[in-house]
Amino acid sequence: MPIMNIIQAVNSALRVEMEHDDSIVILGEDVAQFGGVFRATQGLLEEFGPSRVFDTPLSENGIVGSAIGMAMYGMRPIPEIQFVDFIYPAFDQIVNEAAKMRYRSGGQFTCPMVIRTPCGGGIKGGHYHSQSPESYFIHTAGLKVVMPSNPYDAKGLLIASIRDENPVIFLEPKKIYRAARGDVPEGEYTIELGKATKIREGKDVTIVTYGAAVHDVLEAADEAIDEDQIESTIIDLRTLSPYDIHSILDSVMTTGRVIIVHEAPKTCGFGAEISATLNEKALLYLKAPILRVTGFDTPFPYIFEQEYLPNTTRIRKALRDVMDF
Amino acid sequence: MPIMNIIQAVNSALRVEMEHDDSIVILGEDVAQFGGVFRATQGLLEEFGPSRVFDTPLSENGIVGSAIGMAMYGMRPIPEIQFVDFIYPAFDQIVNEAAKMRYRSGGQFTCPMVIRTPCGGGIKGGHYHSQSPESYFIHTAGLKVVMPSNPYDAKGLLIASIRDENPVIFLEPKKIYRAARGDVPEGEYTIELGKATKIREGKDVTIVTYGAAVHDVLEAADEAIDEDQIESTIIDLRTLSPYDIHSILDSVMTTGRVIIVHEAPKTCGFGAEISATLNEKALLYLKAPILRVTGFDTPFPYIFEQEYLPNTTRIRKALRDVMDF
Amino acid sequence: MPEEPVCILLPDGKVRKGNKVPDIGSEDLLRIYRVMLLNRRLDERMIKLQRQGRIGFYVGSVGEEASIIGATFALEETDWIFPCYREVGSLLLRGFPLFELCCQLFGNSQDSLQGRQMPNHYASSKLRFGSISSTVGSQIPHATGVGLASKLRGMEDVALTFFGDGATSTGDFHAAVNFAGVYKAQTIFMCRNNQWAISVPSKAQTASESMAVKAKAYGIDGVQVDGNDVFAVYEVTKMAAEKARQGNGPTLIEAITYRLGGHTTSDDPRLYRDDVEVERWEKKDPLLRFRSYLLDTGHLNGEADTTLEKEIKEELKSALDKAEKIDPPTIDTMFEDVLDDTSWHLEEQRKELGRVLKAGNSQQKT
Amino acid sequence: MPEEPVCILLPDGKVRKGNKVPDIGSEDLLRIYRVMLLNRRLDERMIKLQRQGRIGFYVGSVGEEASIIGATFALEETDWIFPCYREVGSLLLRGFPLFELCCQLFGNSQDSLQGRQMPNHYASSKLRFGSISSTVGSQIPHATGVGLASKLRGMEDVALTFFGDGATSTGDFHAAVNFAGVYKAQTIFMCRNNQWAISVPSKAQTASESMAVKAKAYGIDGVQVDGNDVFAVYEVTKMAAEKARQGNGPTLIEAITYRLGGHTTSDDPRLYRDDVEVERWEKKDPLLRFRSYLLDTGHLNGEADTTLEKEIKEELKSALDKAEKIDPPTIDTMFEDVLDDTSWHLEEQRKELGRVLKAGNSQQKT
Ligand SMILES: Cc1ncc(C[n+]2csc(CCOP(=O)(O)OP(=O)(O)O)c2C)c(N)n1
Ligand SMILES: Cc1ncc(C[n+]2csc(CCOP(=O)(O)OP(=O)(O)O)c2C)c(N)n1
Ligand SMILES: [Mg+2]
Ligand SMILES: [Mg+2]
Repeated sequence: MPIMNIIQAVNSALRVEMEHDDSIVILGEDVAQFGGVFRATQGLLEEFGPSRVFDTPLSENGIVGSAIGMAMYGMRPIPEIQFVDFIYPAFDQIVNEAAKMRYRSGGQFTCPMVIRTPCGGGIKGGHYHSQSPESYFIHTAGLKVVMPSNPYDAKGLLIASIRDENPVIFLEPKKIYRAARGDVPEGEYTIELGKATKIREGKDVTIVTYGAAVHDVLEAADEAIDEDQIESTIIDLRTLSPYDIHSILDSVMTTGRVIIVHEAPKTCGFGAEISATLNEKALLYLKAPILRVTGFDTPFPYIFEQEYLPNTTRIRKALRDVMDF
Repeated sequence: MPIMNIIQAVNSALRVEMEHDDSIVILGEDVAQFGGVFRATQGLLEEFGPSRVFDTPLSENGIVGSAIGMAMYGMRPIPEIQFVDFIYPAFDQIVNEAAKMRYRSGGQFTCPMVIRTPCGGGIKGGHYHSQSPESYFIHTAGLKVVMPSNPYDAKGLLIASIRDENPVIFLEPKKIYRAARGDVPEGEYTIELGKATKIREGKDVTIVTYGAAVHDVLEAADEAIDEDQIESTIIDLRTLSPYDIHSILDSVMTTGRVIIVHEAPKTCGFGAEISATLNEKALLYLKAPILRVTGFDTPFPYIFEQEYLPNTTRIRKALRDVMDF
Repeated sequence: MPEEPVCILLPDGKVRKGNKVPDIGSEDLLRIYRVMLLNRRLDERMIKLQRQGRIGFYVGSVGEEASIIGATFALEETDWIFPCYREVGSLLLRGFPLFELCCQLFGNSQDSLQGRQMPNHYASSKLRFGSISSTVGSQIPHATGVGLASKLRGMEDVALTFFGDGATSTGDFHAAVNFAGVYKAQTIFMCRNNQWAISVPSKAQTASESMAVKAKAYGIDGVQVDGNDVFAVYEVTKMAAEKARQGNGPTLIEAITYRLGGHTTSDDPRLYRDDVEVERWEKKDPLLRFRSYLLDTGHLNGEADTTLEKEIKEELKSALDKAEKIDPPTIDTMFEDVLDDTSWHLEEQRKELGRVLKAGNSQQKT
Repeated sequence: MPEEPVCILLPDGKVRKGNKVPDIGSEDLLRIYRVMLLNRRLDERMIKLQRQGRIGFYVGSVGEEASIIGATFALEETDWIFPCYREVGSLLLRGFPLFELCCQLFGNSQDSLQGRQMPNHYASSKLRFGSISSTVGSQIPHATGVGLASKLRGMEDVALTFFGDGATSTGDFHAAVNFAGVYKAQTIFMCRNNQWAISVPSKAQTASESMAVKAKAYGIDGVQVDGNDVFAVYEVTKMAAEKARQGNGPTLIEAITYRLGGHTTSDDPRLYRDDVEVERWEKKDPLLRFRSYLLDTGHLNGEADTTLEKEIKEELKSALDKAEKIDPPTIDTMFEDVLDDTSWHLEEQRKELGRVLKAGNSQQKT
């Protein structure tokens, strides 16, 4: 099995799906000739031609809005938003149009499409090349929201998203675009949306996380075993909406201790929802407060990126805090 | 003291501030000649003239974007978004520009302005005249978010918002625009942003709420006293960001039982943040799970508006559930 | 772009010198007239109904029927329409049953939208009539998408989108027309310039000479047409449709018309506009204009017209009476169609509400 | 709109037949030249620095100096500038200290932005130079707002905004120019059409004949100018500024120029464009063009030019060396300026991070 990074896995997913489904088109800024500023669509123009892969004018509402029309017509558009930080001009088309199309038309019209977009910090991108706005989309009924943490999941989740009948916001953690590498099958396979994966089993604490933070969590959890004698269960959610509450609950009922780790700002971030839901469903199992290790409630800073992100030091401190409580 | 409804209180706040601060301008769709589709700016054109009160083309990003420029120039624009459901075309200008202007310029540029906009259900407005998107803005660092529940607060909070140095999203619950009436002083007064108000004192449950829901909470709480022998403390947050955690904590530490009531959808709604924060800060005081009585995770429906909204029946059930736990 | 807006029928129903009427058979002429009349009577009736509180809200199109129905008639039935909220005439011309229409207005269990949307927010995939959103301009890029998809797939389908003068100020208009210009999408942009965006006159909407001239910003053709002349609207739209079908690119049409009624039933136009202006436009009424033409040319006579009025009255009454009796949808429908499959949290919320409703009535006093 | 773009200096630095150069004194001519040269050398130096990993990122303006500096010179120092991310030349002309500029690139404690933003995202309220956002087009409505506010307050201030050809496709461009047209805002819209939006050529950005013609959609004046001719840019901008100041409305200027370098240091233009095209434009280099003119006309001689180069080299070196030694901001600055006052949650977060940092180093390996 070839080793791929996330960029290559995304590219491979797009290629295998486009081969057997000619209703798929890729559109966005710099996706064709240039192959995307992160090269995720590299080679697709050459392979599938300009009627399947094309550049757009610089307008996110135009990209998503026309993709909605194409989807209504029966195609499967895969618009790319160059950085999720620039998705807001399309916010109305996403939350008021794509997300509500099926509901408001009584199921007569749907818009199956996958909005692919790089997210998160780690590349010294400052305010506008680092954001993690998943919470806006999780709060919006009618969307699915996905964020992989490794190449294998990236390909399987992207194929599943393309085949899904709903609009999917597919967030690609750019920090690990190339850093995360692993075996990825050449051919097609899917990872069911809505299912988390348990990537470590440990008796003391349940760590709920997703995206690039998974790698920091793994590192922190490993250090915590030796240095703090804390054994963690790590749950990589993979799909953020609708998310896999059952996997979380099963683990929390055994550990009774939870920390939630994400890059997005704390206040009204996704961690708040998970914590509130666990409070509703598992209060009596909790041996300590549920702690959130997240980005801070500031714009994403340039120089202090490492301090801003939920790094291993902060994760380990949270692990100690829930244990010592 | 005259009796006013919320529309009149808003109008009065705008008038008294415009009288002593000539840097204030009001702009938006139908705000001038027409006085706003809810009549909130009625008479202001006549009183202050077309250079202080003017209609705009139909473009929310134009309204907010040009207001940002005016604010940078030293004016105090008060843009109106006709319904908050239509604020998304301005989402980028709000979250990427207004909210980050002070931070990204090291405090060299600021944009003090108040974006006034009607929100919430109750007028049979369906998907696009009923939304409660406060959570999007609470999750965005650099904004203040305010929602009054009565005419007195509406005027005092609006004047405080106008005098505030930060961009403020001022959400006006249209359902009670006219239904909520009360004594309102003619002249100027402010209600400090960030301070909640306790509108009922009761030993059993703490109810945290804001906006139009306050009235349903009051009604439900009154019924609960007689019919279920449940006594509630009711906290009307008034400012949603930054919110008054201390008032909530003080009460929760005595009651140990909490329900949070808002119209916005449940998942990643503001209730989640409050619940998660209480979990962090007051877990050992909790005698029952924190329950959220909120809108459902669907687009806002037309026919089932009453069932969708957090109505008295649902609130009373939640009260019984936290007591019976 | 011609200096003068294209016009064939003068306000008095006479054919303008040097122009000939499009060759449309008598049957079709009467069909168009019937739908225009039905549209008018439907609006009048529903505005009454709203006043009586029997429906919650209504958007009329009085005075704009020619621009809506003329443009729709110029399309193939298989072409797509992306409406604003004022184009019920398109639905009627395409044969949307009055009964279903009334069910939407009441939001009952026979409404294909399950009562989820406000009155007038129709949708019909069968008739290729898009799902109406209240958000001004938001449908315009969808028409670009369909016009582009059709082209990419080598199809002949054309997409026409209706929008108002106010909508030309939106970012969605700008993006949609620009994309269509770049890709030569099979799309027609039909701007109903009815002179007002609620209380904002079109002169205050933009400083451009016209709405049609905005086409230059996108390198496409722009044309002005008398929007109260059903023949002129038909001709101009027909040409645009053929051009698009042949892959020769999109057209921006500005139909100059007037909103004779209020913006919606929530509006009171006397607060911002002058009756004199309204009276001036009433003289250009597209329905009367077309009727005079039909009477002059013998396609219609007074008697046939009276029968038609009677028929329409009865159709309306029976559709209304039937629709008004129908039960609301079941509460569970509120939780359906959010996604294609329901997920655990919606299932929980559905059950929670079910329990509450069993426990007692959920009516909330305000 | 003239058929031909306005041009005064030909590529070889000779004055175009029938044109006269604007009357700008020798001192000012040399000041303009000095800043153009500084801009060029700064870019070259910083791109090297980025390759060495000493700064994280850099955006150059090689080839576009005339459009940026010529336009800025045509304004009053009190006029406002709303830049895209390529207009460091405006800052330099207005006297922004090189040292401060380098501090921004390093994001150190002497950076007035406290290292919060990426390199090149300058801001200077003192110089009325707006705060740079990466979001394309987002600054354009701010210029409309200032141009409108200035007018409403009876002031003479003009706002000029720079943006690229790609930005004309944004909803913010559409709204900003439309509003400015409606209100006759004291605003100048300066489109640097450098032919590329990263890899997308301007021909694929829009089907319109030009960017200048888009002015028609807003009822304002549009003009094309040779963006590599500092005199032509100056003249056209000067006229637009006077017109705006007198309350005669906004102007859309399309400066036809070319991005000779990569989009940013993250870009590799050879992946999408042809060296031949680049070479063609190198022959029109605005800096060489202006230098030839100055040499021909005796405002400059070879010797003086060499000294100037030496000076600039040293200025750059000393500014860089000094800035590079300066410490980063204190971590607490990360939590400041979110709002004017800090609230409890930010205070908690600041303390939490403080404890963690005390506990150990927070460097995170990836
Ligand atoms: C984005 C957006 N902003 C504001 C509104 C409120 N609104 C509803 S209709 C309307 C005026 C629309 O005017 P126009 O586009 O000319 O269409 P018309 O109603 O005249 O047919 C406004 C401002 C809205 N629905 N959507
Ligand atoms: C709204 C938005 N979308 C996408 C991007 C990514 N991006 C950065 S620069 C750029 C091209 C801009 O081209 P142009 O406007 O011509 O300016 P130039 O760089 O050529 O000066 C793009 C697509 C962005 N910064 N903002
Ligand atoms: Mg109109
Ligand atoms: Mg460019």
